[in-house]
Amino acid sequence: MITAERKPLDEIASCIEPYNRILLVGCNECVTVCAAGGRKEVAMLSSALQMVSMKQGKTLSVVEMTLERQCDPEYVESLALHIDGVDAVVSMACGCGVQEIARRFGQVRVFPAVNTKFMGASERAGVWAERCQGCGDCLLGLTGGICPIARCSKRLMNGPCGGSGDGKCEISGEVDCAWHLIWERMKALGIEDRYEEVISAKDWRPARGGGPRKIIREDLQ
Amino acid sequence: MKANRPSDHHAVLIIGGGIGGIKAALDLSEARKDVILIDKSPAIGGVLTQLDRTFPTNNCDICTLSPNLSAGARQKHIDLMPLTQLTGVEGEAGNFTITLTTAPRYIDTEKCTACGLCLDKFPKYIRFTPGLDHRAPTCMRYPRVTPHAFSVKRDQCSDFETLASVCPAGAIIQGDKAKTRQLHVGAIIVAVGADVFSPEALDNYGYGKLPNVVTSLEYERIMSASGPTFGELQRPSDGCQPRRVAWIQCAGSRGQNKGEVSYCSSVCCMFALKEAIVTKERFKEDIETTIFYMDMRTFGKDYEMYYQRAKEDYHVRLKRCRPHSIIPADPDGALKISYVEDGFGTLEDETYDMVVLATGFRPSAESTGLAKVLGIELNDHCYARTGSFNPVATSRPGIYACGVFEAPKDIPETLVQASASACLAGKHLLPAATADSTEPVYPPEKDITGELPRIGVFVCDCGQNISGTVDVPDVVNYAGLLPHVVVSRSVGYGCSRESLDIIRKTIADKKLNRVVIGGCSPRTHESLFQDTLMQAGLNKYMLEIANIRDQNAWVHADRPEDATRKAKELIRMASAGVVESHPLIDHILELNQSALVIGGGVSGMNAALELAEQNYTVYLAEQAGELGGLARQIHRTIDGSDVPTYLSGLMGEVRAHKNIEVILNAVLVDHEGLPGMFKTGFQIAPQMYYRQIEHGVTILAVGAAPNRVDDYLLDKHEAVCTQMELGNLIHTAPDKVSDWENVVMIQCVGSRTPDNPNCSRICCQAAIKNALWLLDSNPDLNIYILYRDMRTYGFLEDYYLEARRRGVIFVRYTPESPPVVEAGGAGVHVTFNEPMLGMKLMVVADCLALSTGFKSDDESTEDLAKIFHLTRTGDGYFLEDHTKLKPVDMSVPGFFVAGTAHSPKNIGESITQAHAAAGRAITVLSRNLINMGASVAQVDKERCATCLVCVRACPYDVPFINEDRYSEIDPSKCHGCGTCASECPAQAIQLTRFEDRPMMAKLEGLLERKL
Amino acid sequence: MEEFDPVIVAYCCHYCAYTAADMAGSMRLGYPPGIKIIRVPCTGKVDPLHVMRALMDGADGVLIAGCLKGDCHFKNGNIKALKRTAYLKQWMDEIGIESERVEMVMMSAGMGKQFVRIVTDFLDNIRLLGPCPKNTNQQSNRILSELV
Amino acid sequence: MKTNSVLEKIFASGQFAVTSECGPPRGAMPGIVKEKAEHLRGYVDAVNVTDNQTAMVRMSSFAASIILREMGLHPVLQMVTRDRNRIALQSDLIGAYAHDINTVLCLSGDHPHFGDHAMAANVYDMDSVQLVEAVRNMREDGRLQGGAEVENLPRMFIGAAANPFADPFELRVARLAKKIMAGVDFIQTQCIYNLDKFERWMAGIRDRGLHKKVYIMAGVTPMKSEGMAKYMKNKVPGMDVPDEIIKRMAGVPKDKQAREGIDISIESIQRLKEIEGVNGIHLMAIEWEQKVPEIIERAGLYPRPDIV
Amino acid sequence: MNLQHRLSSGKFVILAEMHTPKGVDISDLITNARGLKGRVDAVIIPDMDNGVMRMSALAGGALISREGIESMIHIYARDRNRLALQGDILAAHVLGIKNLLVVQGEEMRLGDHREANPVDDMDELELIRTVKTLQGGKDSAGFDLAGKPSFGVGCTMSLWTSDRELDLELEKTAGKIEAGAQFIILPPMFEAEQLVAVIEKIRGFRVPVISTVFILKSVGVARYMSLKMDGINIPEELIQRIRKAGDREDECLRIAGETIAAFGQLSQGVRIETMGWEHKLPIILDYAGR
Repeated sequence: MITAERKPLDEIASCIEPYNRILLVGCNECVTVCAAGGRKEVAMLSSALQMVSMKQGKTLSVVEMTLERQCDPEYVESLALHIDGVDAVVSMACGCGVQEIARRFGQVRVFPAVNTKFMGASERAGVWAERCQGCGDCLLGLTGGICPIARCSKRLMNGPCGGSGDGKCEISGEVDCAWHLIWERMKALGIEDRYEEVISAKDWRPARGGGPRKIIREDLQ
Repeated sequence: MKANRPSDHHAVLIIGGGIGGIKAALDLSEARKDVILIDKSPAIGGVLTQLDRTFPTNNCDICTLSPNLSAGARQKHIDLMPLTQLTGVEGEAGNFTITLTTAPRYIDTEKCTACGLCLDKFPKYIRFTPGLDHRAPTCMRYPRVTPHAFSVKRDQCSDFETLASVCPAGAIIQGDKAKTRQLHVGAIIVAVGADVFSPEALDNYGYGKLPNVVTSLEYERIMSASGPTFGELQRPSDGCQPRRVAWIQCAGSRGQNKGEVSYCSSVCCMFALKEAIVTKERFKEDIETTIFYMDMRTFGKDYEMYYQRAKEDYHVRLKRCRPHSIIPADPDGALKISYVEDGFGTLEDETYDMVVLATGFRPSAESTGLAKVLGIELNDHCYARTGSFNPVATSRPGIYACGVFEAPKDIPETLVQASASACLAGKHLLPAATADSTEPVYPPEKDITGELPRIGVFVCDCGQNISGTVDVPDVVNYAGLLPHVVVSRSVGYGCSRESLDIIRKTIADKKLNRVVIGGCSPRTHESLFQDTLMQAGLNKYMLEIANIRDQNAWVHADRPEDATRKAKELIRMASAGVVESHPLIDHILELNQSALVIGGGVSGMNAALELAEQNYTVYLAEQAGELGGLARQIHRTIDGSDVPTYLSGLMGEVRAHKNIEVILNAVLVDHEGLPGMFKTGFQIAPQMYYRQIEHGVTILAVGAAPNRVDDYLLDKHEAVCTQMELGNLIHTAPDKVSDWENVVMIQCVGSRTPDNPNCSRICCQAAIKNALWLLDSNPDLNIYILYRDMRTYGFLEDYYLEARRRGVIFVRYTPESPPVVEAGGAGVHVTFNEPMLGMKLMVVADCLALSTGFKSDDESTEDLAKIFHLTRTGDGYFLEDHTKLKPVDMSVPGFFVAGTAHSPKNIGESITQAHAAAGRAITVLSRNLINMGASVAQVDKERCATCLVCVRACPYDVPFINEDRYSEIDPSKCHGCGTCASECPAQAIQLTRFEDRPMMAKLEGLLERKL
Repeated sequence: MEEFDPVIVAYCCHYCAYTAADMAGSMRLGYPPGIKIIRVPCTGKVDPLHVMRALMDGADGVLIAGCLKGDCHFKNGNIKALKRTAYLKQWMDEIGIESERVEMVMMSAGMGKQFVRIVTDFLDNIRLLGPCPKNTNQQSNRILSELV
Repeated sequence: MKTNSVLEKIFASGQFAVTSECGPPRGAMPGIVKEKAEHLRGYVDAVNVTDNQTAMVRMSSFAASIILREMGLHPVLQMVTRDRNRIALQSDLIGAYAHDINTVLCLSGDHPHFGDHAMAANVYDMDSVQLVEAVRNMREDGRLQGGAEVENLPRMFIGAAANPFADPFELRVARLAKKIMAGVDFIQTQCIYNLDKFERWMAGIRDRGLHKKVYIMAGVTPMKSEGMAKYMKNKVPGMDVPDEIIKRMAGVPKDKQAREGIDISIESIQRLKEIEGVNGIHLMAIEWEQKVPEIIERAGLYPRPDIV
Repeated sequence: MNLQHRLSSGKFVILAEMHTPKGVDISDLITNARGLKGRVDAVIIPDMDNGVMRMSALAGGALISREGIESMIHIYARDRNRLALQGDILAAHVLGIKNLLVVQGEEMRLGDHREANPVDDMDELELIRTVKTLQGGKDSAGFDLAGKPSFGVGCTMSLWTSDRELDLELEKTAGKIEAGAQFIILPPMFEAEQLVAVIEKIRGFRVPVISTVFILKSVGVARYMSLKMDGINIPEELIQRIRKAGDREDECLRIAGETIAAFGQLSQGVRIETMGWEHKLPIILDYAGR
């Protein structure tokens, strides 16, 4: 899932400062699940922005909507009915959603209300952690199912650096050493010997070599 | 009223429609047993209907009683027969044949609408006179009467035709005749109460001659909003507000003179304190209140604290003496009281504007006759004779007595006895009789789909309770202007039957689909109004109650304008909220029909046995290794009954009963679940294995601990012991006792102290019991009882008198100068003030017995309270749900308290409460289903993002992601806390009754955003 | 100038604070009329949004009153509410509204006196803070559409 | 001989090698480089030049190495993969070799988190093992990492670091084996204070015969004070300072602590010399270059062999 | 690494006790056990502990083993004669149960089948010897077995209330070690000092000593045990600590966790007796820092 985090309120507020009527759009997919841009957060942000304007003696009208997905044009299309009456759009979806709205409605300013963070999993209620960097060439099969690219602070592919201690990364005691986890997993799987195989320098082209990536399925077009 | 009863065979007859009879009837009907409730009067309600406010919360009783009456009259299982008397009983327990005679009413209660036309035209002919002559309180009936109909005074009526023609409903029946019926019942409960003593017989107080001498009940009426002066305090002679009021206690009780009775009426001390406090509350410094008393008998739960509040917070003056006489002080009506204050010896005079005589109870004139008809014995005071170990059982099996008919007592004790007698009476009914019972039937619910909201607003004035502060007409007018409000009106006491009828009719007439009540707390009255909605064919959740009494009028009494404005806001909020209501269905679950009784003492065993007898499975958990509890250390009661024999019989019955499982050495560790489906975990010693018990209800009978003090050389000198230890000694070492010359007893040791502020209730009787017992074996013994107030309430006063007669010396001491005890060889030297002689005395005592009473075991009750989420009083006893009206129910539904876990009690009282707890438990257990209410979380599958927040947030692990890939919440498992709803990031979950829309609408209504 | 009379919305748990409020009534203990009580089944039900909307719609302070720790009728709803209150205070800080305008308090059903003291203190504190910025636009500009 | 590296020659001759370190300054001050290096002349066989150590910007390792080479000293060029992608790394290597720099130490580098440019992107196009492999491939196959054949590619003597103390300990030998597999010639270890644990590591290495496949230089850093000892123990990731060392440092007065630190390092060196498979020491006298001669002398490692 | 191996190589072990159901619903047992996978070294299954009839430990142990968790079952001779015992022991081996804990059966009168007839065909010592004999390939009558079972065999020590009783208990334990018990499990204790003192006394036995942490679940239980149970020492501060806690249940779990951590420093292993709160074991282990 893509995770995101709400931007500081004053950043959002200053974006929309010149406007009196905004369309605030949430997304019912990833950002709902990570509690950053679902219906509840839309309503919270809407209230907060209105209160900020009240403080400034202004009146801000907010049209709240939450789309099933902001990254699909068909869903975004449903905003067409409302776009004319508003001065600006604030999207609480990930960067994809913001861009999709901007693409469709070129005539109005679109602002992001969240910072899109990473592809992650929820560790437990209220905690999400990065798990994948979308490198385009998955090597999890070599590392016991734990990704060193996403989870090692140095993206080391051949084992831990010398700085880890007690299974934690040198960066912070809150961060697990990915290679420690990989090693433990390898032991559990009885494939310790595979560790000593050198993973050669990675071909990063699938990640960012060819500009924005695309997946095309001819059969579905 | 119940019509077409298929069979009366297995009903219980209840005689007397006072609070005791009503409570017994309600309990039995809740337990789905049939009841015939008769009262000789045209209406039920008894003495309570005349009280203004009751202690210790100073609530108005009308408010608390009305729901019971309204519900009582409507219960399917209750056949209410006013103007009816019992004229014959034959047969035996389980199969009595009774003869009932109903006097003619001359008015058809089914037709009469109480429009009042007949009363207007012929006030003399008609009973039900809300005009209320305050001098004749016993013939008054409060205005919201059940049954809601007039009756004709035939002997006064000379022109029946004309009278009958007045009635538009044709309800007046000239030829009405007395009817006699024979019916079959399984058991009989007598709850006829007693009369209130009329002090005309006392010539020294001038009652009946001096207009400003009134009885406490009359004073109550004067203060009552529904009374003759509409709540204005006016003295009868000239209608002026008095500045000095005196109460004289024990008027007609505890006396030997003409017209007096020797026993104590038990309730008068609290009655006087309450009246003095209420008076001070209303008039503060404008009035002075003085109570003349002999002993202040505040022995009930937390009553001592109430007494202290009267003294300290309200500055009620207290004079310990029995005034000699009342004579007129001036022609305007002032009164002079002459008295000799205890300990001073000089005659004093004081002048008052008004004097209130605290008159007690007298056995009613009908008692003797009734007892004859019933074939039951009365005691020397003409009250019902009952057993020491079963204070509600009369001498004839199957016939029970409760309330003041058994002995003078207050409301909570009456209710405890009522529940107890209901429990015991229920035993005589065949189980078959309850099996086919039906629940109340309501008309089919109207489909309101697609209708626009049509709201009816009904505002209670609650006597003066609301209207005294809030401008009700203003609020009503305002509410009428709110959106969607079709009708807005005031309804007096909204919870009275009359008002409920109005509400029901209005719903029909105005085609309302939503109702707002402005009244008291929904906590207490919601179900009543919901019932009314259902009767009107509306879903019960189309209701909002604005709490304009408890949370407005009562707390803003000093700011009427603000209170009126707030009442408008609260009603606006409720009406905005109710617009968003929609019909809901309650969720019903199966109930576990077994009980857990915690505590294997006398209370616990009695509760267990009663439940087992009525075929419920009982788990009796006791922490000790044996049953019996504190009673193992008691050998006899004050009336000489043999405790060990009783106890061993009881233990044998409990152990042998097939429906009881006794679990000894059981230590409570955890608890979960809902009423009807609890799970409680114990660790069982000595191996400490864990056992979880599933049960439907819980009765807490953990008792209290005998108090022990570090004072008066207790545990330091062998001559010093507690009363309980003295009892043991008399029993086990009679030789030793017979050698003694002097015994001293000190009362209130470790009770009524800052540390343990309440009265331990049982110590005065225990001291007298031991004193009499000592004198039996050693008649020459000198016994000194050093006391603060002798609290031998009710008939215990007989033993107090006997002790005095047999030479026990009673000497009063004050906490400021307590007795001094020093070691002196084999005995102790006790030095104390003798107030009559005004000098110090020293007694060389062979034995010093300390009345140490009870103290709750703070640590263990706290532990239980934590585990069960129950509330305790400041001194560590369990707090009942309502001190007056629900004395054995606890604040958590499904929990009941019995015995000394509730407050100090003697064995008989503990047993009664145990029976009451069992009876209350049966009201739950007899149902086989539990209503979980309609508050459940519901998922909008279109919105659900399957984020698992609800799955993780639910404290009961109810939500799950189903095969259709959205979160599903099983309504039968949902506890309705709403945590998932407030955490759902997709706003896909709504807690019914508390959805976003009504919650937001309420906010908007309250804060006037849309108006 | 007219003295400022704060309006407080108090979300009270049915099992404790609401009962305590009733008890304050039966004990006739007065408190400022600005306290407006809304009953909830558990403070765990108090939605952060409802608190925000209360402030937005004109309340000067919001009190969330739940059971004592360990006493929650639903295990831990009160603890959740406590965390949520901290979260709301962060919002308040960001909006630029005094975070003291939202507080969570805990009490048992028997604490009528404490209820009065707590709400009175809270209201006094809000009085010192002055009015919460109110929406001057009487036309509702709330959710205008929620179509999808 | 694979290379012209002086280190390789010393190892090959079976002699005990000694290297030390020179951290380039934070400023374009060649004089400081020279001054620091001058302390070391004659006492060490080669000088490591650190690459933006602790992720702080300094004069480039490449440039400082040239200065040293011009002084007639033998620099070991440290290269971290943190700041440059594989294109820059290879180009710098070629450049260095053009300046007669023939020894390289391949490192991943401290995380920017610890430095003065925490906001910098950490490149990590390759990790240290992959860099070792790339340098080896240049030397052995004459190919750049992308596969292109290029003439006269650098013939570098390839070093890498090893930390015998980092967790998980059981992985430490395997980690070395992996670096050997990738093509490393020599290893410099993390500073050693816990000699027992180091010996256990060495035993593991010998068990697998790895000491025959790579030269191992044991890292030694003299402590200046008790405070430094504590700091190293608690704050420096991957460092193992036993309590006895701290106690020993604390056991002497403040003004004698520097001396005690030097004594400890000399005792360590003497013990390290005796361990089978240890081929030299790498003395990291951080900002304390002037003490190097004394330590080398007292440890009996002076004079240095004369190898050209 | 299996339990025997860990014990013999001096590694710390954690054992959790789990009761079989009184009935056939094994869902709680399985769910609770799964929650412990990888967190404890073995699960101990008592056999009709306290004379309360339950599903047999043999079946319980087999279920636990099937979940991939090492199990240890109680054996004693109150309910079975030597034939049944030996048969069950052989079965245990076949069903994958790796450890036996030889205990003394509780008296029948304390349980829920007071009328049952106690068998008591052997005492603890004889039972340990019999296990030994079986492991050697013969039954107690001396007949050959087809295949030899193997087990880790432990014994327990009972509570003592005086130094004299302790000495007797030590003497008995010494006999059990001599008979072949490979480790000792101590009765529950609540104070480190007490544990230290006992461990000092049994150091000479040269077998691993496992202490027991008993979960106090409420103030009531703590008070009851401290007042009424001889030999149990619960410090007053501990009781007060629970009393003062806002969430008493959580505090009890926290105390258990802390005790496990503390006892872990003093003994080679800890047995956790949760007595019905098995579902709370993960939390307890969290608090123990395991």
